[in-house]
Amino acid sequence: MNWSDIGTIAPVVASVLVAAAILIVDLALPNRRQAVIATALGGLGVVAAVILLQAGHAGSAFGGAYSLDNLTVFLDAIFVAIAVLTILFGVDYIEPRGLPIAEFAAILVFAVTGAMLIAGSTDLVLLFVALELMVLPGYVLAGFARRDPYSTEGAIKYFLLGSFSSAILLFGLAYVWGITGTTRVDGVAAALAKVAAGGSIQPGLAMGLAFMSAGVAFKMAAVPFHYWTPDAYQGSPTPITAYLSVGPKVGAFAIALRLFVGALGPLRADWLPVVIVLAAVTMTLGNLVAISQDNVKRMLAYSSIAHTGYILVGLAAYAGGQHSGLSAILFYGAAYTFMNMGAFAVVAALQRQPGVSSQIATFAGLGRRDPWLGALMAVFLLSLTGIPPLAGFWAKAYVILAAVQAGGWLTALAVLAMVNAAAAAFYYLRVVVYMYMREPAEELRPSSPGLLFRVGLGVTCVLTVVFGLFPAIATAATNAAGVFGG
Amino acid sequence: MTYLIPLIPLLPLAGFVVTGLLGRQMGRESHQIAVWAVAASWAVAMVVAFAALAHGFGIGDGAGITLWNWIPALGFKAEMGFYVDALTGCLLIVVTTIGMLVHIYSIGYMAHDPGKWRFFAYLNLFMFSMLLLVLADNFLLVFAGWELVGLCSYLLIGFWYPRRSAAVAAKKAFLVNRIGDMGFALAIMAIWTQLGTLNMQAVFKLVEGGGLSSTWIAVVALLLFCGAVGKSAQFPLHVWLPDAMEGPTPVSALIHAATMVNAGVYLVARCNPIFGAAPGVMVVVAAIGIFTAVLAASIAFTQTDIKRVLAYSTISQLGYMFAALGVGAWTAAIFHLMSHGFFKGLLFLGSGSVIHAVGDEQDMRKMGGLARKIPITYVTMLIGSVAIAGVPPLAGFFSKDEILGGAFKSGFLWVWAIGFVVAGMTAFYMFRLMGMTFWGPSHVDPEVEQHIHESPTTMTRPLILLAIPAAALGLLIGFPPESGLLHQWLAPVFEATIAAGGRTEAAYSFFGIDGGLAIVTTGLVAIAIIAAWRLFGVDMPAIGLHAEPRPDQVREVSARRGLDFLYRGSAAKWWFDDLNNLLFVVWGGRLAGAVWWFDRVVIDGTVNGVGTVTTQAGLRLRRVQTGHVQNYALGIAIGLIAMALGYFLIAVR
Amino acid sequence: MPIGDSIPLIGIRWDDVLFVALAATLLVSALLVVTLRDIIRCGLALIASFASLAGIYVLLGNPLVAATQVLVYIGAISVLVLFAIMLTQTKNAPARLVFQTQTLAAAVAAVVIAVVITATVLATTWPSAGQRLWTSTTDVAHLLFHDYVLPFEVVSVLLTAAVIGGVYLARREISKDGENR
Amino acid sequence: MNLPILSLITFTPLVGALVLAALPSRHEELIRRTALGFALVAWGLSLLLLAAFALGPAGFQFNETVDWIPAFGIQYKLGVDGLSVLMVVLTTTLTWISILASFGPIKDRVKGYMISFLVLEVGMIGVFIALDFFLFYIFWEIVLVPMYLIIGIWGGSNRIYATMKFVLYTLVGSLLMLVAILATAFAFQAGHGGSWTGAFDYTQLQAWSAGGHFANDLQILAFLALFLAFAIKVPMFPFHTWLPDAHTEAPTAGSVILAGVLLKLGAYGLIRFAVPLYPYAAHTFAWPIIVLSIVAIVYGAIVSIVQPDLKRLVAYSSVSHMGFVTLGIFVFSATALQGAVLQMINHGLITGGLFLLVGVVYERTHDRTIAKMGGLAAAMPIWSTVFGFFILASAGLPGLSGFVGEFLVFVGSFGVAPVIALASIIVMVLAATYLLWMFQRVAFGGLSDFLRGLGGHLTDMSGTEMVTLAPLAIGIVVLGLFPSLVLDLLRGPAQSFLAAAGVAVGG
Amino acid sequence: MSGSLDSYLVLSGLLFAIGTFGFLARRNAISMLMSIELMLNAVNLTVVAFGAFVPALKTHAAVIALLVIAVAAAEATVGLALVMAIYRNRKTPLVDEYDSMSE
Repeated sequence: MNWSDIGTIAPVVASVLVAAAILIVDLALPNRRQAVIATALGGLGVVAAVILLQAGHAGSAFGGAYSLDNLTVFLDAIFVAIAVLTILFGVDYIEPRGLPIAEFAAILVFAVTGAMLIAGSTDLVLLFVALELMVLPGYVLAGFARRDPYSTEGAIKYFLLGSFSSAILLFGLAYVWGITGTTRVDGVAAALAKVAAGGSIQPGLAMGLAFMSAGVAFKMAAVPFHYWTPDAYQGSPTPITAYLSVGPKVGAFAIALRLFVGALGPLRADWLPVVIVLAAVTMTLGNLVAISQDNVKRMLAYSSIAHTGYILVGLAAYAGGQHSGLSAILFYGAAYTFMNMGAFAVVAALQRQPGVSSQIATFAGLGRRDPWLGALMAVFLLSLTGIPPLAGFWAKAYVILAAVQAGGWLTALAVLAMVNAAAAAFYYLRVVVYMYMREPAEELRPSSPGLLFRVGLGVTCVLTVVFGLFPAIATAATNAAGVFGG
Repeated sequence: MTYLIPLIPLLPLAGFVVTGLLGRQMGRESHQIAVWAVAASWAVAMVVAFAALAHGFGIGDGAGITLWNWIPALGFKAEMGFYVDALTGCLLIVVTTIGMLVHIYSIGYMAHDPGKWRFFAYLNLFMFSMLLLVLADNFLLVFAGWELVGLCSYLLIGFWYPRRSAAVAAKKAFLVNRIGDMGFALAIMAIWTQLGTLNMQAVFKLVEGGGLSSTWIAVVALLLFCGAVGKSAQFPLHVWLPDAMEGPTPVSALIHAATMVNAGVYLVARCNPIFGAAPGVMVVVAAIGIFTAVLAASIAFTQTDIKRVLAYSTISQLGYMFAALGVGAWTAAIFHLMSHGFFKGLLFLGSGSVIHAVGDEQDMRKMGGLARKIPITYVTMLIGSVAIAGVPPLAGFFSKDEILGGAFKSGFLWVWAIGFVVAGMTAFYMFRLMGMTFWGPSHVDPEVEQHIHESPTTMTRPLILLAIPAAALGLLIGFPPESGLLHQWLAPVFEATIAAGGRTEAAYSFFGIDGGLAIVTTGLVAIAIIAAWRLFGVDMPAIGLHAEPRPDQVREVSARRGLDFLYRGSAAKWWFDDLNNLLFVVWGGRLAGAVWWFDRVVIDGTVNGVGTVTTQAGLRLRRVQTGHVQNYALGIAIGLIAMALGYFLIAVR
Repeated sequence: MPIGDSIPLIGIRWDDVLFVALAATLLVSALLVVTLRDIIRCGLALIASFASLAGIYVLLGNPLVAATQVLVYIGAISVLVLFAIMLTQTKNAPARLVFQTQTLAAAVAAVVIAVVITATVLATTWPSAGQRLWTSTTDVAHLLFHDYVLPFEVVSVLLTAAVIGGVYLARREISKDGENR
Repeated sequence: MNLPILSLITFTPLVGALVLAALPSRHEELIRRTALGFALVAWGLSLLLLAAFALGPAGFQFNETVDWIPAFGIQYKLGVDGLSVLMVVLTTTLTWISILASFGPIKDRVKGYMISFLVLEVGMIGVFIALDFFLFYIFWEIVLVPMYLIIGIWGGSNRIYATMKFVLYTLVGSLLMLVAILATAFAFQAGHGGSWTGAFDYTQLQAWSAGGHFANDLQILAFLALFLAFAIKVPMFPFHTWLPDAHTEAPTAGSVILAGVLLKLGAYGLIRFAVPLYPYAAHTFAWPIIVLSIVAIVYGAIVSIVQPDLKRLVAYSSVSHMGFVTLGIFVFSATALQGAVLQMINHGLITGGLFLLVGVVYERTHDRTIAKMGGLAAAMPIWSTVFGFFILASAGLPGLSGFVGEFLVFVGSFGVAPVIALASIIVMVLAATYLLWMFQRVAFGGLSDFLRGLGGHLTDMSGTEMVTLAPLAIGIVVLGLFPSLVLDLLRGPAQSFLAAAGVAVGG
Repeated sequence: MSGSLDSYLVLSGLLFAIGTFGFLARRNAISMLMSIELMLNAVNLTVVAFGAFVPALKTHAAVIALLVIAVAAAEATVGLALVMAIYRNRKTPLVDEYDSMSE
């Protein structure tokens, strides 16, 4: 360890320091929420600046356990954005419910620190530990409304199943480690390249892959490892749901990139069929069940499962030999982050006053009652549907392009994805129907979210549109994916 | 002269536009522009027509003018152009003359109708359309006129639209016409694809030059004939014409007797080079024509509506014309077309005058004894009846005689035989009509009886004017037989076809076969007239004829064994309307209903079914989410095992 | 007097005896953990299984891990678990409260997993040295603070975060966050 | 002229939408007039385009090209040929007419309505002028949203079902089309050594296709996907059932645009993309499509006969009429293709007019049930006359534009195989049947009890309503007498279409 | 027997399976937590066993095992805190009664 190592992991360090600073400020200035918020946002700003300073640089630290490259920067930027947005959306929601801002912010920043570490991890052990750092605070956040039975129930389910899957993942890691003899990603890849050249893989390695795949699939919320998602999403305080729907998901895909692409890339022909099946089942089931939901949060939870399926198409395309699948994953992750957080944020805005449910009936007449909120929600939902020229459209387009390029079964998968997207339009547009084409059952007051909240909504909306009109972010995604050669 | 041609149709068109746009504002004077437009058109038409006849314009050497390239598509061309030859000239005379007279007649007839402006606008539009049809130099333009006259017919039959029967009849007329038009349209397509031009003269040249295989000639001829059958109300598309009598009577006279219904005859005559080259089709034309003639005449026997009798008579006479065309007696067909146009126009206008007089009553059973009360009408109608019956020396005699003679001499003995019978039938039912209407005791409603009066002069003058050609046309242009003026006029149009047919007819011999036939026919006509007198009465003190009608005898004859079936069939119009109703309205409606059911239940049901299946699948699948964390865990464990097995499968691959 | 490698007369190696004994204890106590009705006894059985596992670590020549096992698992985690049991006042409960309705399915799944793992292990050729290697503590320390310094630091952050979160969740507090979702 | 006139036309309505968004929603009259103003400006610009369009040269004019996403060679590329120009003018014309026709009927949420309409116009124009496959797709999808809102918010009682059906149905097709577009671009890229340059560029794709470089199975699959998308939009039998629902529930102006322009998008897509890019597949599937077209022509007409609702009847008649368009495209004859395009325009004018007229009655009666009508000829003479005119135009009366289009399709297909014309010409009778029967029931006879009950509300057409119909009627007459106005513009597109489809051009 | 990697791996596999069974079968949240600890111990046993028999992994195994133990401790902390929190709301540690969000 030396200073250059610290410099390489500077964003992570900065992030940890931000979490500490939040707690210290809270201790020093109790009941001064503005100070806490300022610290959190300011700190995250610094983290963002650090990340941007790192852009274009490359290097590795700690003997190759952590590597700074375009992928790291790209993902770090997304994670910081997620953190900032969650805080922007969270304050307005957490406050009226008498929950502490400082703990919320600090735990969130810890979780994001974990996610950022995943982004740069090139070591299996670090990857696992970073994963735990990401998900453990996540359990706490899910149960953050600790007096609320729904919140704690969702949290304990999330926790139990999450720990279970962590054990499974770890078991798989142990086997892969035992067979390849190293924890370094490049070492694993080199060892597996020999195995792959040998033609057949050992049963032990196969089992390790299976357990690992199951563990990662759980974190992504891929079917049939998705069960925690609806309950945890529905139970959590809505801004935290927004975080949970993107943070751990993008994190899980970061693992997939570092682990399955970086370490297990040589065996990709072997895990291709698994990913294809996972993708197909995931998007289909997610969409089918989402159609029958009457609770918007739960509907969005299932929709997030479906989106996992779409992203997996990108992974499958990579496994099928198309490198562009990776940039598609990254673009999808970024686009999905903003549109999905935006959608949840609108739900959160409606639920600003405690006691408002997230049932779809709440949205009836929103377009008239609260035109701006309605319009924003419509934009997010249309983007999630994949209507151009919004971000979600390009996300799908890139994934599909990659799949089509890979050809064969992947083309069929692409077609299935599109059929699914059409079916998904039903439930997304159903919300629009409620907002614009139905009259409210009972008159609700327009919720006037605070400035921070509005800034957050504005940012997500602008990004959703800008990604759509000028999908230049695709270049960044391509650069980031360039880490894996090609 | 050529620059005058476009004026002929354009004047009525202008009249239509002006009357259509401003007629409502013109109030009582709304007929002025329309009538003057037609009068002007008539004047121009006369100049053009007689010029054409005088020059003897025939195939390919007529006067033509092209206005603009109407449809200049890739691989298709149709021009907006007119062409005048002798045949056109004959038609122009009939159309514009009768048209003008009907316009004048309508001034009085429609004087009190609030929709008078509309009526005159429609009439003008009809004149335009009919003239377009006659003058067009290419098939597509003929078709345009063809459809437009159908439209005008529709508009005018349905003129009194609040009356449901009028609306239904109008629609029926249009639809039945359209069935024939399909054939016409297909013929045009066939001509274009085979010959690459639609210009009629060019087509005829090509056909004569052997540019079309005999199969295609037959197909084209048959398809064209389909169109003619529809427009000229030939079997089996004759059903619309009787219903068309729902329109105002001037319309019946103009459109449904004198002009539009002749369009089919005109078309076949115009296309004589094509038909002449398709002898098989000619037989079909003759057969359909003569069958229609006897069929319609048989129905006319028993109808009680004065206009319907005339309508069936029209159908029957048109059948004659087709029979003439079919046997190759082209000129005779046109001759009959012209004479029939005048006398049938006269008869219709006369019947309109009668109807006018008896308070819009059309049922002949509620008339009778009108001869003295409306003398001008009576006399002119009597002239018309005598003419149509074929009594020499009136117009009908000459034209009919030529047809029958032509059939006989060209070997179509069966056509002649049936035509001969029909001649008798015609005389019978016409005098039945005269008897029931004008002679015998009055059956008019006493209320109405007091108000019976002769029509105004605007109505009677046209009657008189029409009676003149009805009486004299035969002598004027048809004498001497088979070499009269008309024959000279039309020779350039038909001579090539006749020559190509290889039949050189023997010269007309009055003291030979021709005279014999004429005498036989005249004899039969006389017998028929006398029979009608016996049954339905006559009252002509001027020539000392008087007989009381004998309704008992009518009943007795019609109830006689063997005849009762014929009587019932005739009265029921041989059940054609019922058959059509069953086929098209009942079964067709059911078919459409069934198709709609298919659309809603099967096609849309499938669409909605996909949605339902999706939703139901979602509802089933969501039950997996039990809320019990161990269930979830078990699901994960099963997933794990499945995944492990999957990897093993891949590993051992 | 040094003890021989194997039991006199029978010739079974002491190691094997120890292994079998420890493995048996481990499995039995683990089974007890998942099957006993009284959850306090489960906790105690858990301690037993941790202890026997520590023994196996020693047998595997890794006393450092064994020591940590004892300190962390027995000393900390088990105590935490027992505390939690006390705090949630779980008493000896009837069987239906102990086991899920899906116990049978769970057992089948567990057996399948066991079979899969066992079969896999036996079917795989491991890059094994064929003999146990002894791990030196200094090497471990060296490695930990060189190659694994980052994970080590991350674990410390993780523990911090876990403690903060744990304290927040477990802290007693009156608040009004009734939710309606 | 270096003016980017195509972009100007396309984005004038967008500017209008933004201006409207900035206006306070209570100034409804101002909003209406502003919307109309922008639509008229777009219309004027499109007429300018029509005037400036050079008849002679083949290929595209007024091209604008800007790199958009260079990584994939996606461009903002616009250009027009005769076909596009016609469609653009049709779109701009119908849009302002629709907006004007909405002045009275739309009283609720006027601002949102007008914004939707202007955005819709952007999408529609964009589809017709995009020369980048991807850009085309984007405009294609943009059209969807405002129409969804227009039907869903301002529609009738069953509007939600109708609008969801419309959107989902369309999306299924269009999303599969996206796959096909990407596959095509990829095939192009793979054939160019991995360079994405021009992979979405229409002219380059077309040239590549003309070289026979697209593999047959790619063609088959891509064509099927595109065909599905376009067939749903047209809509072709058996993908048509969304149309009656959408038409019935949409507000009048929505129906006008739906029939007038949206259905043309599908036909345009077939002509512009599906056939020229995948000629092998187009030929492979030509006969099945021809059969489907004939079925649509006859079937739509038969079903129209028994429709109880005026709008539904006109909707089904659209299925029949659009059958001519697809028929004209897939017989691969210059005559038929020109007829098909003419038919597209005619259908826009005629059916648009019919929907406006039905809307006029609906405004007064709030009902569209044919059985409840009767005797309107006496009560609303002007309306009845105009209605009759449009009905006759719809029935294909010569002298009016409907005739020329249908006839050219007939002639063209007769030249290919007489049996096609034979099978489809029966519609001459069927169309007359359903139209005249409908007209008879609505306009003729005595005034029905239902209408009598309305009393003084049953006024004849207003001046505004006549203004909306006048351009359509004039267009119908002018195109009926001088179809050369359109046909000359189509000479080039028809020739290049057939060249691309691999058929020798005659005449 | 004790000198073979296989026996340790099989042992750890059995332990893992027992843990899985406990996790799937028990109703009490704390029992489930204990089952997870068993599973994590199984992983550790695997790791240490590899370390003891594969020369290249010798020292690494101990480090990994130590880190896993620490992670397990962190998990236990959060888990037990969550159990406390939900117990306060629901007054029961039986997780299958936490089903207010079933479909």
